[in-house]
Amino acid sequence: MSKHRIMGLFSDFEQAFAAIAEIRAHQIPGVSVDDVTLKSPIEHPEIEEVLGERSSHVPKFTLMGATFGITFGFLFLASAQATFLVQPQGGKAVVPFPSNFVLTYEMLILFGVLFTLVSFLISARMLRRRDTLYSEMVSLDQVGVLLEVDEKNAQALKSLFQRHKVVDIREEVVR
Amino acid sequence: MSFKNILEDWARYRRTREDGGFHVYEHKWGMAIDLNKCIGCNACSVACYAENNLAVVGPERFAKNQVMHWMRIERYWDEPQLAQAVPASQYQENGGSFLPMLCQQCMAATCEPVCPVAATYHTPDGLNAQVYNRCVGSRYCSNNCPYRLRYFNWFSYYESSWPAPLHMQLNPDLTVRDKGVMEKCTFCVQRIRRAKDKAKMDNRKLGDFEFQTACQQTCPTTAIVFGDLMDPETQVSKLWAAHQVELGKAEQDKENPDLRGYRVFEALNTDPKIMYMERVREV
Amino acid sequence: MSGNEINRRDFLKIMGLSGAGAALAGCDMPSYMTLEQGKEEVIPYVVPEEFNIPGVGVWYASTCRQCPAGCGTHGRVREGRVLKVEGNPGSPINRGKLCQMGQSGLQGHYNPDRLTKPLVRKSGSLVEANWDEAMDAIKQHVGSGGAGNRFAWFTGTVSGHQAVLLQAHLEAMGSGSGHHYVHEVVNTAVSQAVNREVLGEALPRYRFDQARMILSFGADFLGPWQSPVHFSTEYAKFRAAPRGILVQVEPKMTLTGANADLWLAVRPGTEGVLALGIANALLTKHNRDAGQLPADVRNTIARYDLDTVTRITDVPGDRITKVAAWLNERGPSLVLSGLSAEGQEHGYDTAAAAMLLNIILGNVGKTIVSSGSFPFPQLVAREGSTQSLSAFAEALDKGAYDAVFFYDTNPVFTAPDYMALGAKLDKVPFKVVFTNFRDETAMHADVVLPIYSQYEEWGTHVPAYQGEGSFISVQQPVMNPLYDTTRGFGDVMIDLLKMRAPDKYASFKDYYGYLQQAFASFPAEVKQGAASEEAFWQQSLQQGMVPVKRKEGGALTAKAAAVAIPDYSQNAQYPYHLIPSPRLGMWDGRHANVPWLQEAPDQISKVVWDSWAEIHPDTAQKLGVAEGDYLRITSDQGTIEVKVYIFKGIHRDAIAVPLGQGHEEYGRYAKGRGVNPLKILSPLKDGKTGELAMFGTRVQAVKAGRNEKLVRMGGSEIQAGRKLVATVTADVFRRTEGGGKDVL
Amino acid sequence: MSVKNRGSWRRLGVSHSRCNERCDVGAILAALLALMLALTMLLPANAAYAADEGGFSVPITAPTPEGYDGGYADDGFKVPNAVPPKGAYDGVNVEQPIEFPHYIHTKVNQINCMYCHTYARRSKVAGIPPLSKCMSCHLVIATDKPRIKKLTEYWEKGIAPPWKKVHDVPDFVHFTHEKHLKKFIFDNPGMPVEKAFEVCAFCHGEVKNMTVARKVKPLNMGFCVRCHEANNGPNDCWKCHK
Amino acid sequence: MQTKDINEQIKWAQINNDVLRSLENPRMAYWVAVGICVAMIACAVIGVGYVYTTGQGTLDLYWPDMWGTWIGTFIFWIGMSHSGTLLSAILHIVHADWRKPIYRFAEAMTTFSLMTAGLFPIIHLGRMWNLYWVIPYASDRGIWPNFRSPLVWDAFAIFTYLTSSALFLYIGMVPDLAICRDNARGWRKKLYTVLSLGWAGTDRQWRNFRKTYLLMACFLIPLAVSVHSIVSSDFAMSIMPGWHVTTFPPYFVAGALYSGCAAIITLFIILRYFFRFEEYMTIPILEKTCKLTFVIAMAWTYLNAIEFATVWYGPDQVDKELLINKFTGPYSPYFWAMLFFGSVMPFTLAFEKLRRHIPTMFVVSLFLNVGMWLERWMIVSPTLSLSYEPFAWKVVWPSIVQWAVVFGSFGWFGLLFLVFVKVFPSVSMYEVKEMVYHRRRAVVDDNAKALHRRSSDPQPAAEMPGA
Repeated sequence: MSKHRIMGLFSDFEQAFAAIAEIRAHQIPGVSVDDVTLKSPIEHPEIEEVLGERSSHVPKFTLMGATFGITFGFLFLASAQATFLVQPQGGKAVVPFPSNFVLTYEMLILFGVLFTLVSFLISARMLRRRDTLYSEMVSLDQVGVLLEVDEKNAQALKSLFQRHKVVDIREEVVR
Repeated sequence: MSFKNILEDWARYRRTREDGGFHVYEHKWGMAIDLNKCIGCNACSVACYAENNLAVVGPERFAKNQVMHWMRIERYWDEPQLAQAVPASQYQENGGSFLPMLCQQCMAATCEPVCPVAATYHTPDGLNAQVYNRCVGSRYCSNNCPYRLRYFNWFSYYESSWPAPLHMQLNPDLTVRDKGVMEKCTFCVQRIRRAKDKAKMDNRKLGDFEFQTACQQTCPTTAIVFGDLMDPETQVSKLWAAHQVELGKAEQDKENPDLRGYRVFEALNTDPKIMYMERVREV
Repeated sequence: MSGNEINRRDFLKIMGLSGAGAALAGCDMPSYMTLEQGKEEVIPYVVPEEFNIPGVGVWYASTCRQCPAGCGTHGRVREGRVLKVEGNPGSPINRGKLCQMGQSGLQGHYNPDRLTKPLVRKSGSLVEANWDEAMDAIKQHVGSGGAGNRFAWFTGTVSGHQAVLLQAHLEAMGSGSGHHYVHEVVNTAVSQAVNREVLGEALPRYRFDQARMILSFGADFLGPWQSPVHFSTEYAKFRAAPRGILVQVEPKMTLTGANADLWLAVRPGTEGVLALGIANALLTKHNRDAGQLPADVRNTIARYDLDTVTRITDVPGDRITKVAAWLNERGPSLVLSGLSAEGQEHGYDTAAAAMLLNIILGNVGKTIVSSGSFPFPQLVAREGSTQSLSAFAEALDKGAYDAVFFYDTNPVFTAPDYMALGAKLDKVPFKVVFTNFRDETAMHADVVLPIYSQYEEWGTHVPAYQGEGSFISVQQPVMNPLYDTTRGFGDVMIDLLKMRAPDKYASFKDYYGYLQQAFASFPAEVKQGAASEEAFWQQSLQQGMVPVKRKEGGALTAKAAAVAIPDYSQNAQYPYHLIPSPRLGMWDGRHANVPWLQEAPDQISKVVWDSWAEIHPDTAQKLGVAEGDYLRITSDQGTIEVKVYIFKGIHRDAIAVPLGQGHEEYGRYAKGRGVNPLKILSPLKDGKTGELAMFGTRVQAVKAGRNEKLVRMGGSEIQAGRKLVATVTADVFRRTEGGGKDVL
Repeated sequence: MSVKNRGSWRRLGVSHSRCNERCDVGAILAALLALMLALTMLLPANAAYAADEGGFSVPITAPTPEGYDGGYADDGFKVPNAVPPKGAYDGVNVEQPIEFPHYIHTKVNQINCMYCHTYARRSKVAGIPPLSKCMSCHLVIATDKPRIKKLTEYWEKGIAPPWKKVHDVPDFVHFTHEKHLKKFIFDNPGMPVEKAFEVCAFCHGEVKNMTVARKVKPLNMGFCVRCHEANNGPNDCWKCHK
Repeated sequence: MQTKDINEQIKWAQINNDVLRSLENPRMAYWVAVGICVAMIACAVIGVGYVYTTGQGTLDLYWPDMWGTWIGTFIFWIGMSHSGTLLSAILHIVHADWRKPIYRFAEAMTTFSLMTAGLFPIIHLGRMWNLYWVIPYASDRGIWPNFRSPLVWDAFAIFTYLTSSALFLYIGMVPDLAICRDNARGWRKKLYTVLSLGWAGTDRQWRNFRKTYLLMACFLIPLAVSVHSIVSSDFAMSIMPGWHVTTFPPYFVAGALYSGCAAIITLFIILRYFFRFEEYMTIPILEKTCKLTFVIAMAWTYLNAIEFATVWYGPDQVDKELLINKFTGPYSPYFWAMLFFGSVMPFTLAFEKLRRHIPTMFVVSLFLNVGMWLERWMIVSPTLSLSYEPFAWKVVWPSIVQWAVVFGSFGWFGLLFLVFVKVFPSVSMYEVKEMVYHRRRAVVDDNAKALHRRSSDPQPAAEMPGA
């Protein structure tokens, strides 16, 4: 049997959240709140309340990047100085810590930033085409609640949306 | 090869306070200039032009101080040390004070650490080298030289300064600098190297006065003495010792404070390798 | 080196070997991208000299011709080009040292404005010609017939075999040595005249090393005086511990003045009075015995008591007494007089007054000793004077000459306007100029002969002042002539002589051959037991000189000369004195075409590439001018406008304008730069010697209104409290380093 | 991650989101290591110095020159106490006034390089032999050959043939022959002087196999520097740049 | 009198419309501005070309002052670049809501002024074609840049800062680009589709977006500080009098923030006027910015005073001389001007009436930046031309070429900015929406409390968003 992907567009955020709250309460069989995808024009701290904790891994990458920046930065610079054909010291150490500290620090930040960016692209699932149910209203002022349910549950879900003054319901059948 | 470098060089840390890098020095070329003998006649300056292919910039550029004299004779009218001794007169009765200024070849040269491309560095014979073909012309070194002894090629002087056949006089032992390159006194490195090579070719030690810098050679009053400060037998080291001036000191502690030896801006801790001997005047 | 000249020329050939070209840092790209193979050429020798290795410099001894002092030089030659000139350590004159002029002879030699082809005047204008035309022109004028005593040579200081040839030529022309005018602006003619009268010797030897005090009346012996480098080296000895005192008396601070312990600004022309004043102080205060002085001299001295002298000379009394005291205790001393003191109408008396001090202080015999006499009188230097210039001008007025030859001199530039020398020369039917450049005199000539530069030329020189020992300085070519269209002065002289006296000179191929014979004919004691003539020749060339024994002159005896100095008179219309001061770099202006010397700052004012007028701050205030303002200086003979430099090293009544600039010809570096103060000199002469009173001209000065930046080197003129040039008193110096405790 | 296989992830009993990140993490870690490696490869340690055939210098593109047999001396002689510099260069064939056959002189007649280039051991420049030197032999030897005829013309005219420069370094490089010959030949125990050409070959290639000399070594700074490092030559800039 | 930072009644649709409108059909004034900028750039390009062919001497740089105004301008632009960081990063972290409407163009300024600044060290090189020697790349010559040189630090720092700030700007823009994408047509559609990286506004994206943005902000703040400290070390690391000063890093940072804020005020007013952003760039926000600027100005003044004091009471005679020289010597007019513009001018910001008077603020902000430019010049030139060696003392007026390039750099910055405001939304739509949303929530909650109702109860239709 086929699966339906259903997105309800709400213009009132409170209503949308209420709907999600109901889903969380397992009003529809076989639908978990984990499956809910909320689309909104702005970033909601409230989302946590209704969707529950969902973790982000960006910080780990950042940490990784910073560490890489430090190690690579220092190693690279120091080996460069040490392999200098003629050692143009003029009274300073071969591997001078003040200057290497400064440069390593810059490397730390550079790689930190780059890694953060990359991790954002990956863990936010960027760079892939939007699914067919994307509504431009979302980028304006409406909230979308997207779910994938079995055929038998589709009706129940729609009615749930209706109860919460859904503005528009979009649906597609996958396979 | 280079990993060897890495390991070796990492093992080295700065030895003492600035001792010109970790080089194991072969020489430390230095000078002693006696201001009691210097008459400020400019012979050294012109000799330097002749020996080192210095460009003549012409009056217009000279007016803008875009000058090229590695060796300059500074002339001052006052005598700070004798200010009391000289009665203020409306005539310049105490004469002038002349100061031949050439690169001090500092052991802790302030110009060296700031060059972005390491075009200026310290050589194993204690010279403060300027590698023309490496220089990118950021001019940081000159800006960081308290003695203002580095000169920049503001233009390409080859055509303007040596119209044929004047260019035939150019000394082939050293490079003619093109525009955008910093330059400065080298202690006539081409002469140093020629003498060293000669000594090496017949396997002997390089003797004192085996060669002279152009300025020293021409100085009519022999006010300039040049030599190796590492060899205690050279006349220059004897002079330094006699005047109780030592390298690596920001302030000389002399048993006899009347001895005339001193180094310009010593307190800046640049550790210059040129010792001046105070001018003398009967009052 | 073989005697065969062809060979010699061959190995001096400029060869294109690596590094022979100027090494230019065109280092924009990695080397393997800029370098092209097979573009540059490498020309090997045809026949090499075994000691001449490409890439390795060879040194040749020669003689410096930049000024009459005649220092010995070594020229460094590589790939056939002379690259650098150094002093010849063997030469007793300069002991291996050189001045800035000596260093920059190279740029005269390689000068882009050098005259490369003979010029012949055709239909009024000078046109390039070849040597045959030039020599033909000469032949038809002075070749065989004519001239006689209507022929004259006008030269700078000449000596050695050139002088011999000149003499010979004059005789061959039927003219006499009386018609040989020798001209130098910077000379010591007056003091030499005084010496001749007082000591019986024109140029005694000054023992700076013996003197413990030097009192110099405007003798700029560190600058352009008798022999700059020599006296600089002597000065170093004089200053070594125990250190002698130097007192300089002059209206404008010269290089020597700048190095003096006490510099006294004296009212121009009153140096003699000051000398007499000091003599007076010595006799009265320090009761030196005046026994050896004739009565009239003593009376003269007595007239000049302290107040009178102070009033006349404008030198404070305490300074005079101080100097007298110093002279009294710091014997033996030495009193000199120089241009600025002698260039007056009573210059002779001033010099005599200075010499008087030497007599009173008993310096004669101690610091002034006989220099003996040179064994070969025909080689002795014919020293230049300015008297000869005016004499020549007068002769031209009388139309005394049909033909005049010029060598190593530029009278049209150095002669004051009132002589109108140029115009007078144009009246002379035939003028030949031997020169390296298109100078002012050459422009008035009928034939201009481009001669070898000093580094291409053969010759011998006998410097007038030789210090200890004595010798003939040898000048040999250090490189092949740059232009094969130039010829040696000596060679041309031989040809000229062949025209007049073929029988005597036909045997000589050229000057080189002549010199070799001359050397061969030296007496045995000169040859120092050299194995052969060839060996002697070789050794002379290698040493760059031939030492000869002087005839000892014995002890000098002085008989004081009468001194009569007119009272100083103010001049209401022309209140200021013009000081045309010679500079070490420019000398009398002969080096104005050398870029190095133009760019080398004047030692005192640090001005480059220009003329300037030095005035005292008070004077500047009076005239309302600041540095860089143009000053219009007017004498009874003309006007010059020149920028002002203000400093305290000049007397209030004096305006000093340095010599050297103001050329109308003479190449790109000299032409139209600055002014020539000699032009506005008044027609004054020294009463006794007939020398021009160069420093006697009175001028008036007004602000011209124009203003232009005075191009000077350096910013602040004071040390702003930093320890740049530290100074200690001589007492301290003597205590630490004097009296045997000499630290090297 | 498309929507479809979410279920499959669920079957593994892990929430899809976290799992996805984990495999992302793996990818990143791998990439990171790769990057680190790549960058350390950039260090001269591995790249420039240990570079065989001259690392970054110009590679040989054209065929080897005429008469150039590539390898070192025929008898396999190796210069003792010396590491020959690496690197090759493909120079142009220079048109000389006389096509001088080096191989006849060095290879066939076994004449030492320094017999003609006699200044090499006394000066910074090796020098082109003076015409007189050529004539000292060729007044009698092989006078009928066309090249020698040409040479003799020059000699009779008393002018030297205008040879073209083949090996050149930039003007700001001051190379001295004498020092190098001293190190590799005269002060080199076990180095027979008659094998001098092996040392010359370090920088000039197998001239003994060439007619007209031809530039076959890069003679750029990398070339010099690597040799200096290998043979403990001076590493002071001012030794060569003044 | 307007007191609220923003009117919470404003419709979201209107926000979109207002901002998107600013991207559309440029008016005459815009093209004129572009033309002027291009002309200015032309001046600079000609100048640099001339210098490149003849040599640095044509700048009338001289021994001993070998840097002149170019390096001064370099520091000036670097300083300018600190504005964006300040507004977006720092204020973001401290949750200062009022930044939201104005941080976007501030960040753009950051990026563009950096792009301008970066040019000066390059063109001032005597042999700029060898610039790449400053980059640490492995060459077979075994030669590296001298890592001790502050100039190399500059290269690193500026590169890092440029990269990071550009990315920061871009990431912060992604949701807005999505909005543009949804409303654009033609080439813009394509462009925004690519740039918005497939942003769909899902909770996952928002979640990671928040984290990323926060982390970047955290990186950017210390980076900004380090960058200008490093620039200051170009001078502080030397031994020249007037440069060898320990307070330089904070002094430079303060100066940087100062000029940055001043520039923000200028552009704030320009944008507000030309794009009719009165609704978003409101007077209260301007006021807040002005207050901030005032505070920083005072900090800068204080640091100035500190520097003078340390020099005055310090042991270094030469340093003291130089200070006196600055006050009385050849540079004194400019020095006094700097003090006036930098320390006296800002007091106008202390008065509410003036703060709210836009023309005044415009003029003042311009003068503040003039002052800041003078400050940089007064750091570079006096030290160089009047330092230890009295014999070298010399002052030569910069040549027309020097001025042309300095002048042209403003054109370059202007052009970049003009392009930006027509291609990218210069006001952050989604953040303004958030701002509005939160305020509205606040208001609703207040009403709810007042009426004893749950805030989640349906609101009056009038308050419905987008209704």
